[in-house]
Amino acid sequence: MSPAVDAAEVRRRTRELLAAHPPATTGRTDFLKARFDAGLAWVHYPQGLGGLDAPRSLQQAVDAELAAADAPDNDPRRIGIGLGMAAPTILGYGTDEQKRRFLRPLWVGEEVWCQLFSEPGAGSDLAALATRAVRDGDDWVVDGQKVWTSSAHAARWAILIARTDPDLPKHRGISYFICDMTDPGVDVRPLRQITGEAEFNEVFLSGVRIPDSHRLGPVGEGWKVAQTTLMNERVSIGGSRIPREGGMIGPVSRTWRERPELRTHGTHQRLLTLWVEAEVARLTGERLRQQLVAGQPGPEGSGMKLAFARLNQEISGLEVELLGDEGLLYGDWTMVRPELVDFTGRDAGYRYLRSKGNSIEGGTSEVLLNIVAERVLGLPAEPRNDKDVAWKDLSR
Amino acid sequence: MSPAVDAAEVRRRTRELLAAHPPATTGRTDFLKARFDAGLAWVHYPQGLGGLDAPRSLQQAVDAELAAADAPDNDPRRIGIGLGMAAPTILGYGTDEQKRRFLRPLWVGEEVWCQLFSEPGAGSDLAALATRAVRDGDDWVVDGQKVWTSSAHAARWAILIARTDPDLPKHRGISYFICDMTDPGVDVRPLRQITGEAEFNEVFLSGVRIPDSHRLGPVGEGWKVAQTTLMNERVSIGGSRIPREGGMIGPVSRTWRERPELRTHGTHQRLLTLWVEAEVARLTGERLRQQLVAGQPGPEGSGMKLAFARLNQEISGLEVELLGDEGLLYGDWTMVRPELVDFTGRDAGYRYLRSKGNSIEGGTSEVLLNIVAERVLGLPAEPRNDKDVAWKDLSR
Amino acid sequence: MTAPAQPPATPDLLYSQDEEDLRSAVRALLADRADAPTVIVAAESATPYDQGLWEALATGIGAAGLLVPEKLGGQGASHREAAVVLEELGRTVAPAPYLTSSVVATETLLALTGTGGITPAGDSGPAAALLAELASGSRTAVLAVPFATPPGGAQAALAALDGTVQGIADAAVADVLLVPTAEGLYAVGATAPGVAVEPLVPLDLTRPLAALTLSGAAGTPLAGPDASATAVRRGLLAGAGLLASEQLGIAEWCLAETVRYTRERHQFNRPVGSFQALKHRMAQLWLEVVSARAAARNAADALATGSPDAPLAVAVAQAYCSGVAVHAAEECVQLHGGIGMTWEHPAHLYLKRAKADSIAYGTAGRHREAVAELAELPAP
Amino acid sequence: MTAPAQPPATPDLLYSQDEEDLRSAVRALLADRADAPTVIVAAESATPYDQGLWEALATGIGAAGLLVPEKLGGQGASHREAAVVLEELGRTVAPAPYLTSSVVATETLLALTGTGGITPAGDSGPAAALLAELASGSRTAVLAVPFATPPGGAQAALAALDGTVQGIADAAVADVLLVPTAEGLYAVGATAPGVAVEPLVPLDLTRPLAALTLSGAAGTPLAGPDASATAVRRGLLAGAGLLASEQLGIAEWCLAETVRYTRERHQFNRPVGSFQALKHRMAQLWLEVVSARAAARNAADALATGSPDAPLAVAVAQAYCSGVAVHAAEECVQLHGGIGMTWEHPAHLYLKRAKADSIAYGTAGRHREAVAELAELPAP
Repeated sequence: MSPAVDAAEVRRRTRELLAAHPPATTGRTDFLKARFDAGLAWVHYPQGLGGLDAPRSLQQAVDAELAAADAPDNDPRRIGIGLGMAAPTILGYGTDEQKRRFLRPLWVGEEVWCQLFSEPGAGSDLAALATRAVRDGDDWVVDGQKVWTSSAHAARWAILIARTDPDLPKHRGISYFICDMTDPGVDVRPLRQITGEAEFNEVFLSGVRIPDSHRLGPVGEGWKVAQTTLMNERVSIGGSRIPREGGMIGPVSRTWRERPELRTHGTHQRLLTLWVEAEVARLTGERLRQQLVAGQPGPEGSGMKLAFARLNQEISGLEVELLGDEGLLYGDWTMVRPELVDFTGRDAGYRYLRSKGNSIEGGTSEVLLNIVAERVLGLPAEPRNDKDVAWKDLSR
Repeated sequence: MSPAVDAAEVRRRTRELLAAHPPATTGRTDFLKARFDAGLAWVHYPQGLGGLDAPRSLQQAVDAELAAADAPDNDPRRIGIGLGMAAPTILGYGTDEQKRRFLRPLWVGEEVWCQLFSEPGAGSDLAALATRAVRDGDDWVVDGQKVWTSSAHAARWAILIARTDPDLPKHRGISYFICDMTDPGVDVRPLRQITGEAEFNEVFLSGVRIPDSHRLGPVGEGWKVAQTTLMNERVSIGGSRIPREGGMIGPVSRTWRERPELRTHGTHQRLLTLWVEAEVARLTGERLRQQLVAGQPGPEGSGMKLAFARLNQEISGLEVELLGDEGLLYGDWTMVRPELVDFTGRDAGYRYLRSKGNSIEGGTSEVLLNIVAERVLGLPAEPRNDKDVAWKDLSR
Repeated sequence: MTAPAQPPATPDLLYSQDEEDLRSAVRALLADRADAPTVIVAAESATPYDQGLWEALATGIGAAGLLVPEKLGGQGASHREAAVVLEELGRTVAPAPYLTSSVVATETLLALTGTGGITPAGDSGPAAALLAELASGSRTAVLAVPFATPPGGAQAALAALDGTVQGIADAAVADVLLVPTAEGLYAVGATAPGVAVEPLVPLDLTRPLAALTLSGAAGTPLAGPDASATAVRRGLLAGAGLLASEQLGIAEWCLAETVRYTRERHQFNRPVGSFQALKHRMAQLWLEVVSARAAARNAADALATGSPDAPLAVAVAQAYCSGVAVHAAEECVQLHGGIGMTWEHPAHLYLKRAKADSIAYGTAGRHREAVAELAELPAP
Repeated sequence: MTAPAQPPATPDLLYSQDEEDLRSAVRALLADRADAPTVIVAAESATPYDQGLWEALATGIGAAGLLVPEKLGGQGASHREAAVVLEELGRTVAPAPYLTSSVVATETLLALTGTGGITPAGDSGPAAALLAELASGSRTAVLAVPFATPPGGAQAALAALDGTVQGIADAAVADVLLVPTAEGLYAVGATAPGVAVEPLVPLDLTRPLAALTLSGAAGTPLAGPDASATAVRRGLLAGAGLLASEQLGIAEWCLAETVRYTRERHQFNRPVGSFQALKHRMAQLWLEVVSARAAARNAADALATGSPDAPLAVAVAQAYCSGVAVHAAEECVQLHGGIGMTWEHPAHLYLKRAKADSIAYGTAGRHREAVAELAELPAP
């Protein structure tokens, strides 16, 4: 047991790190590695794995000191899947060896991660996935097709769920693996979207060999392990704070103010309604944040994604219409693979098209409404016939 | 077989009727009886039962001749359930004796009919009804509770469905009866609604005796018989023609024109949207009517009730808001039992409250959407667990 | 005109422990004295108000004086606490002149005292004296303007203490009428000579309306024309802002009752609440209720802290919460099926209250017009 | 101002046997030459238009001349038949300059012939000559106004044959541009000196837009300023009215495809189309499509019969059908889940077409403004 770490202590350690490795004269990666080794990467992680076993809330003090000293960060947007999904799962289910091997290069950004969960036939019903992993000596041999994989072409590793026993009901025959994206059986192909961009990929897996030592959690318990991954995804979507007019309502409000010639009473009424709804959604998110800070997490998080998906779609739809002749144009259809995606970036047409994905990606709005109805309101589940049937006998 | 009857022939017979029984000097009921006996009540009914076995379309010629001669009609709004629901069912399933006994006084209006179908526990799931009919010698003894019965206090007879075998699945243990509303076991109580009025009744049945000769159709086939009744109800709802601004949009449009001081841009935009939707609904109804006339009935009828329910509710809601201070007032909450109901009658507050029933009565909008989805679009039914279970074992 | 004003400070959108304690006390009282059958029967009676309930709420719990500083005889609390009382009153649609007397009339008078900083008369004039009576719950007062008046729309309807004002909420039970005229604001006793209060037939049976007719009536002058206009505007702004909390309460009850009913009601051998289309509608309603809570709390907090953001916070809350309460009540009726259309079921009381509230202190449309101005999104 | 004008006669809202035959011919042609993969690939190519398809449609089937009387070289049919062609083009989002050339440009020219009754030039002037070429399908023309222009909003953008007009639909494939100027209407050859047609990047890949720049170009005068304005207005009214049929076709395809997909797609061991929330949404969409058909047929019939009700019928159809097509396309994408977001699935083509169509010839909001005037429901 380490002595209790408080804010003063983390500040002291941060200053110690800065003194030993002055950012101005230390290489970026070297600094990040030193930060990790000093336990200041994520202070709530265990000692030796980038943390100090300290309360999560102390991270703010570290980040503030480092920002003030102009220290480099690990570019969290570029390695979001590693930080937000792979790391908590490795921490929760990994062996000591796995934690030591993977967490440091993940956090430093030397190794990018991607996620191989969704399949063409398993979207909302993720547990119905068909990618097979068959045991062969000390390895598993994986065959199947995954889809909606962002960063797949840049990734060194993937978190992967695959079916290891088709004779069991669907939730019980899944195992969870760490997949080497450099394996010759991995074929990554860009998946072009309605925006013209290829933000995601399809990943074809043919005879990919994964050593059993890269399995996370017990055989057949992959679904339970994946819940940890997905819960962390939800949290990261719901928690961020936005200023007034911070989201999709910003560009259209600016257009309204700057372009009086576009205004009509019809668009005015719609803009005002949406402005009010966006402001209320902002306040709802702020209230959720205050609840979290006060240690009273509410179920509102499930609703925020629903609200923002609908608002993004309606607001951008209005914006295209408001622009009239200009709304009929589009910036560029050239297929590119963007490094980062900004929903409010580019032009109104892009915002309109891209926002259509907001109600599909990361859980469709239909599934989220089911979750709210059952888990928050306590409404009864629908009769189901897929829970006790062997996976191989399900209709598809 | 009678010789083919054509338009000229029915006109001739109508003029014959008018000559023999001049409306100016003939009592109303006497004239109606004579019209029935001349086969001019409903020409598509059989001879001897008020008709001529003629095509339904010839009725128009009769009605036009009679209207031109200022002949009395049978006040169809007052006896709508008899004409629209009881009569087609008696015609379809009644014995010769039943047809002879009931159809003439029904059509003439000497005997008013009501309908005893819905129950507190069986609304959308009408087939789950719990009112029992137990055989006792030549009679059936009926106990139970019915609800949403209009005209019950004025009715001489009722069409009634009741459970005759609780051990069969719900659709198979129902029989259909003609119930004497003067039976001492029948207790009619007004059911007050949110408008303050009591348009409908609750009917309590305690040991009501019905002779087996008043059963319509075979024992256990009451559900099938009831389909005839209900199909005729649906048709009567969907078929009527309305002029531009003929429905709920009329009063609010007039208010808009006459009261400029109430206008705002917000209410203007909503009014225009609803006016367009009302006009399109009118055209949709007109198109349906043209299809029926052309002998190509479309499935649009199922949709018209949905459309009008929603429009009536939204339009009257806008109207109350538009009126502002006046919208906060209500005409009169006194409980009355209205003879006839006019959805667009009385004040805006009444229209707002009464229209809430439009999406519940005669099939909820939820059930109608299911019907459209399955019967029109061919979408698959939900998994069901109530079709092969004995009625007594269903949850309630 | 390129960026909107950001709120000056982060509002506190949670409920404090004191606020939760106050809620418990009010809820227990209302459960005891204003259950649904009681309210339904009272609604049609000649006296919908329960005097005992009012005394327990206003005086016993001290809710009438929440907005009033202690030195003026009140509880020295704020709009945040009054909003909690209104949530609970909304949940029961209990008839009580709380919004009208303890919020609108009280806030109007507060604007005329030293606290309000408008008149030099300070804490010892007639406004302060009346305020103390309102705060104690011993008397009630209502502002004599039509209930539909938005905060920005209060032109003095009368030139002097002579003429008729239509549609005043709770006027029938008020001891005092605060009458804005072109000459200023007057306090007029309800039973004084030349004062006639004529009940009207309201859409919302749980909040009676009346017309006030003055002919040769005398009143106590409280403020001149300018101070009167400012005070009335402040009273209506507080009323509109806290009405959002009443609307939240209405919506909460409607959702909770609909969830309860659809879980219990079986059709087709299933609880009707297990049908997905209904589940999705209730989930969407839940999201609206959650959002309405944030909007209503924001308005109450802005009023409580005297934030310059208060007019926008109130306009946003009213523009949003009006529709949520109506939507919740309409879904409550629809998803109850036939039973929701009957007089004996309380759903209709909530529908009528929600619909009337959507007009009270300005429709959502009027408040969106205020948003247009305050957020610099001008009309064409 | 107490009652609205009733339509002068009952419109024929059905399809005749001839119209159904025409539909079958067009549908067979499009199934053959404009299936989804073909359209997707063509959309991004330099030449989205298939010349062979156009010849088969315009000349082979004779669709280009439907609006043109036989004596002027056309089929002597009407807007009712052209509407059927547009329904089918909407169902396939096939790129073809039918709406722009065979409806809008053609109707504009018709207004200048004896049939249109505007100019005394009658049936032998340059307008009639061009009309015959358009009717035969041998040439195409487009009206050089921005695609978003509503029927009532066409101010001549140019003072004379000099300057730039943005956002002209199908200009890149037109042989002739009909250019309204303050001096009147001119026919300008697309390849004439001083004429530059610059392609733009359109939201809707299946209907290219271009900017026209004239500098010292020459054109054939067709009409003076007044006749030009009337003819342009008539051309745009026909365009807006028949666009409703294209929107109906879009919505029909989106609904049918969504029903098909959700019947086949299984999740949770059930077809996803068996989930009630989805069923209700598709049923509601069906009701919108059925209603859009009535509105679109009414507009086409009013244009065909020259009814005085035509401006209102067109405004109602556009105010309604624009939203239906967008709603149907949006639901199509959503209910397809991820696959609906991909470039390889055709849903996006319908979404883009529907969204662009909702702006073309005036937004629904602009058409509601027309309804306000025509139905005597004035703004505040």
